[in-house]
Amino acid sequence: MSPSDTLGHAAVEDWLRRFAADIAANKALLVKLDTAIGDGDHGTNMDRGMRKVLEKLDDLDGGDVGATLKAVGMALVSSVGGAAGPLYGTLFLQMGQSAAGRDSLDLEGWTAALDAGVKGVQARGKAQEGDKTMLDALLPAVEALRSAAGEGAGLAEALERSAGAARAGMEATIPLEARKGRASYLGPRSVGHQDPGATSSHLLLRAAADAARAG
Amino acid sequence: MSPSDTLGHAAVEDWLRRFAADIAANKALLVKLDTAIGDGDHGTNMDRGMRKVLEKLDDLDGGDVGATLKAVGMALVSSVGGAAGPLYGTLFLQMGQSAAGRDSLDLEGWTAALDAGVKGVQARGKAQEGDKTMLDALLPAVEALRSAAGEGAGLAEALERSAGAARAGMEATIPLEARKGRASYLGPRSVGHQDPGATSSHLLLRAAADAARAG
Amino acid sequence: MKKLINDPDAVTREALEGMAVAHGDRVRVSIEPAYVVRADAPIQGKVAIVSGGGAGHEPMHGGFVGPGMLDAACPGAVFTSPTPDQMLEATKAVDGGAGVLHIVKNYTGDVLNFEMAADLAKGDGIDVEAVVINDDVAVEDSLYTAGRRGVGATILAEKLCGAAADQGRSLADVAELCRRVNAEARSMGMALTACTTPQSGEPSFELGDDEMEIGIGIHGEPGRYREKLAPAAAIVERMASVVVEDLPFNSGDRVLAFVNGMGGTPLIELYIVYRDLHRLLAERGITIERNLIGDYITSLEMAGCSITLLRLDDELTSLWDAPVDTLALRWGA
Amino acid sequence: MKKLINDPDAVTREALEGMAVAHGDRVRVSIEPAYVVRADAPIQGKVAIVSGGGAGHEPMHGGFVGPGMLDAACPGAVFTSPTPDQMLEATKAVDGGAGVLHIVKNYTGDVLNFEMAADLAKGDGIDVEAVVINDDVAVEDSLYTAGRRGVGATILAEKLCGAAADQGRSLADVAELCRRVNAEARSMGMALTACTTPQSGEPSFELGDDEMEIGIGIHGEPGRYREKLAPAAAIVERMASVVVEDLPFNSGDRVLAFVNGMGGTPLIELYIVYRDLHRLLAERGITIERNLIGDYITSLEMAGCSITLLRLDDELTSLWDAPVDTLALRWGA
Ligand SMILES: Nc1ncnc2c1ncn2[C@@H]1O[C@H](COP(=O)(O)OP(=O)(O)O)[C@@H](O)[C@H]1O
Ligand SMILES: Nc1ncnc2c1ncn2[C@@H]1O[C@H](COP(=O)(O)OP(=O)(O)O)[C@@H](O)[C@H]1O
Ligand SMILES: [Mg+2]
Ligand SMILES: [Mg+2]
Ligand SMILES: [Mg+2]
Ligand SMILES: [Mg+2]
Repeated sequence: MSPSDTLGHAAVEDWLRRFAADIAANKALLVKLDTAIGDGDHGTNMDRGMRKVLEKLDDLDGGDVGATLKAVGMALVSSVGGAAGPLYGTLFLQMGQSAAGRDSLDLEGWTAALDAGVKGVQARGKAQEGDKTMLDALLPAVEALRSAAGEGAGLAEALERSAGAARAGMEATIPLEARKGRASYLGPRSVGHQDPGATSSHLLLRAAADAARAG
Repeated sequence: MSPSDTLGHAAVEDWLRRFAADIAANKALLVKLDTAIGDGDHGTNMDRGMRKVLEKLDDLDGGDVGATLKAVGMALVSSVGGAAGPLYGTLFLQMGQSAAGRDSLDLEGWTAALDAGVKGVQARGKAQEGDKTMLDALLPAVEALRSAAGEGAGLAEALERSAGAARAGMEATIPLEARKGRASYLGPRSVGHQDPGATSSHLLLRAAADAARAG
Repeated sequence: MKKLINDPDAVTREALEGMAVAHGDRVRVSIEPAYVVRADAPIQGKVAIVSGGGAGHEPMHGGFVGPGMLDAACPGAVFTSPTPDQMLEATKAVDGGAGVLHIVKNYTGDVLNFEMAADLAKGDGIDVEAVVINDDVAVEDSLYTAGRRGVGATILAEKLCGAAADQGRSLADVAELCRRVNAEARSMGMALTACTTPQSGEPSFELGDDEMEIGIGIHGEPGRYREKLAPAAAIVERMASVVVEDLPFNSGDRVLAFVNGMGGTPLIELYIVYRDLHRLLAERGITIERNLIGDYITSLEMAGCSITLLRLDDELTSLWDAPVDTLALRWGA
Repeated sequence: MKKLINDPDAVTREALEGMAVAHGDRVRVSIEPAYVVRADAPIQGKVAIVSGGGAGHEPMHGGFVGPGMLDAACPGAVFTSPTPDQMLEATKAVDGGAGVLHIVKNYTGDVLNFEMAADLAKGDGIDVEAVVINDDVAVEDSLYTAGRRGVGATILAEKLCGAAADQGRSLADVAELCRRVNAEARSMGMALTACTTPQSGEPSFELGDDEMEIGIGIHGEPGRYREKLAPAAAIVERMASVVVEDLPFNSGDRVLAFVNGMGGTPLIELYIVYRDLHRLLAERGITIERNLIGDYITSLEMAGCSITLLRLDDELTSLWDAPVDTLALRWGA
């Protein structure tokens, strides 16, 4: 089956389920990363939230991608807590807003939605690129989508490049000194550790690329 | 210098100073033994008390052995605390009572004094031989003094035998199950450990034998 | 991991269940969403005060719910800020028509979740003000970072604002008082040992037998500095001098001195810390007019302590002395 | 050894110095000999109540000195019973002419030192009665051994006798009440970790990561049994069933349930223990009418807990509810 150039509602659901599975599989890793420079709960927080999301997905009817993404955002906001709850919640709420009423997303729609989501995260958390947060994975991912589109790449290819950019952004957090979130309390002692939120954000975009390839 | 057959006031003082030094040197051992089957304070308790005794000895005037022993008992009662405070305190108070007004103790006087002291410990603590307490060192020591006297031994020889009996009694506490003191709370788990009070009591009688030999 | 728990994911819920059966006469406990309100809430015409944060800091905040202090507390999972829906329900449950003050510790998670909750509550027509507490001098104060953490001053603010609300003051007044308390208070903490969250099961950091962490928060994060272990008097000097010089507290100032245990430090040690703190402040001409000594804002079983100083004036002193009737702080009631 | 102290041999003294500067309005502290009396002692015509024991169990006993509870407390070195001269001076300082009750925990050291003190006080013409508390069911009760330890019931006895003394009852009456409380109370404790005394510097026992000690006392002694770690509900079942069956507590009984932390266990865990205890007692038809949850009789920084049950009747319940105004227990005052 060759990859389609839109993400239908089923593919979006597939993406969310993959993300939930990846979070569950990487829960201990995320806890470990957060223990080093935070309070050790990022893995359990995200896992609790994504389990709630899976329950929501089971109850879904209708194929409105925007409505589904909003429901995901609400589920995260009311179950994750911590910094990640409002931030990931906002990401999905804004993506849902952008995709409202759509039954599928082409590359342009996906890029617009992710961009809106990431802007929401920035507005809420007031962090910038280089502050050693999830934005260090998310912002390059949006950028990569845009340049892939400019170079005429298809959906799957563009999402693959966006996942790669997220990975590079995630890895680039290692040498940074944190300026936002709990890790900032460590000052220089935060250097040398990979940011847990950037790591879960990479998983998010990696799962999207996988869903696009499979879809 | 050949050992004398009485303990004069100087020899009694020498005994007490030797005992204080032995307690200080064995403080950690006594703590370790008490940690295994009690609460780990016997070494510090006895050391605190014997340091108080040394202060008292420095202030002493007069050569009344009984008065000195009573002063030692009072110092121990008001500084040691725990079980050992009243028990060693009583031992010395009763020895002092028995030796009241004497400027030296011959073998008979020493035996009578120690016997009175040990009876005081029994009356206060209600323990019997075999309960895994200091009495398991003290009672055989009194017994050994008596049989040594019966066999015509001199003071130094008798005290040497009494110290040996105390050592044997101390070692014999190892296989016992404690019935008195804190170690009794362990029930069968108290078996296999040497009693800390019996250990300090052996030091007491060992110091007496050393003082007699030197005296 | 050694804990008296049944299920790492159910720690907050089961503890709330315990609280519900233990203290039903004093508080009402909601399990889902999780919050604790005073049994007689809402108090008509009184400004209500709501706080909340991750669990693992007990008795904060649930232990401070009651007359003279908090109207409601929202606990999250261990060290995880609670969610807006909890805060919203708690806010609704305690609103007596005079508005609700949210006392928020300055952590990104707490701030963002309380922000969303305040937006929702306002949407429901409830007057909400939020004050963010950030008293921890271990962290640089900067516009470009997450800023200073909220620690010991939180409890002082909760007590003092609770007393002010009891006097019938307006929401704006009580919020202003809260900001003033925050502005006049400074804290610093240290750890002798790490702590272990039920979810992670591993100590939050590794520390040598002769090391301590200086400048810790209350979430098992490593501190700002790792240093050689020192006697209590030196540790007090190390922390209190930074606290004193930050505000700064000056000769002639009257203060409330709060020596807080992190959870695993025996009370007898906190009194030694207090003794040394009293000496240090006396040398600097600072008078301790009120004090609080004990485990009030903890970090699970972590061994260590924090020192908070609050500059007092007659108003703050009399608000401190006002009756309070909660599980963890109680006098005059 | 990691402790907030300056000198292992000065722990009790320096903590008392801290207490003196912190709470001079509530208690009078004597450093040499060491004791704490309520600030307004002696109360003429009231039976006075004195307790004491080794330090390291804080807030016991100093935290219980005040109106409605103890008139004086005598702390020893850590885990070492105090000496007769301390007890004698404290007894003299609080005697208001109606006699003095010594509440003594059943440890050889405590019993012998209090015995000597009582003899001395009687010699000084003071009427003294001593009651020995021995509520710990982990230890066999026998005439031929040191018998059962005094643990959690001590605090309940101190509170209840304090209330009775406030009612103007005679020394004989208050002592009789104390014996009754002791007879109606049973306790058992467990440890997840050892503790380290300042003097020894080493943990009081070695315990595997998956092991716990059941049937411990409050001095870091190993317990009666070493068992595999278990969930809170199983631990509660393990301890509470022995406690219940020992008295025995029967269906229909009303009890005071006291869940005590050993010092290093977070309060949130004690609430989980209380939840599980409440369920177990409910299944057996036993009603918890009053409760006490927190760190009251500790063993330095040991992690673990103890459970004490006291059978209540109307008299005991109303004595429990009577005002008390101490540092660690305070209500109605
Ligand atoms: N202001 C912010 N903007 C964007 N992301 C942030 C911000 N603060 C924190 N984060 C992200 O949140 C992650 C931590 O999430 P989590 O551990 O779940 O919450 P908490 O820090 O409250 O325990 C960090 O690794 C970081 O990527
Ligand atoms: N009833 C008793 N009779 C005689 N000796 C006793 C009795 N109880 C305890 N001991 C002795 O006291 C020793 C313990 O002393 P110590 O550790 O100083 O006091 P504590 O047990 O109060 O901590 C025990 O090893 C034992 O030899
Ligand atoms: Mg975190
Ligand atoms: Mg001992
Ligand atoms: Mg968190
Ligand atoms: Mg002792």
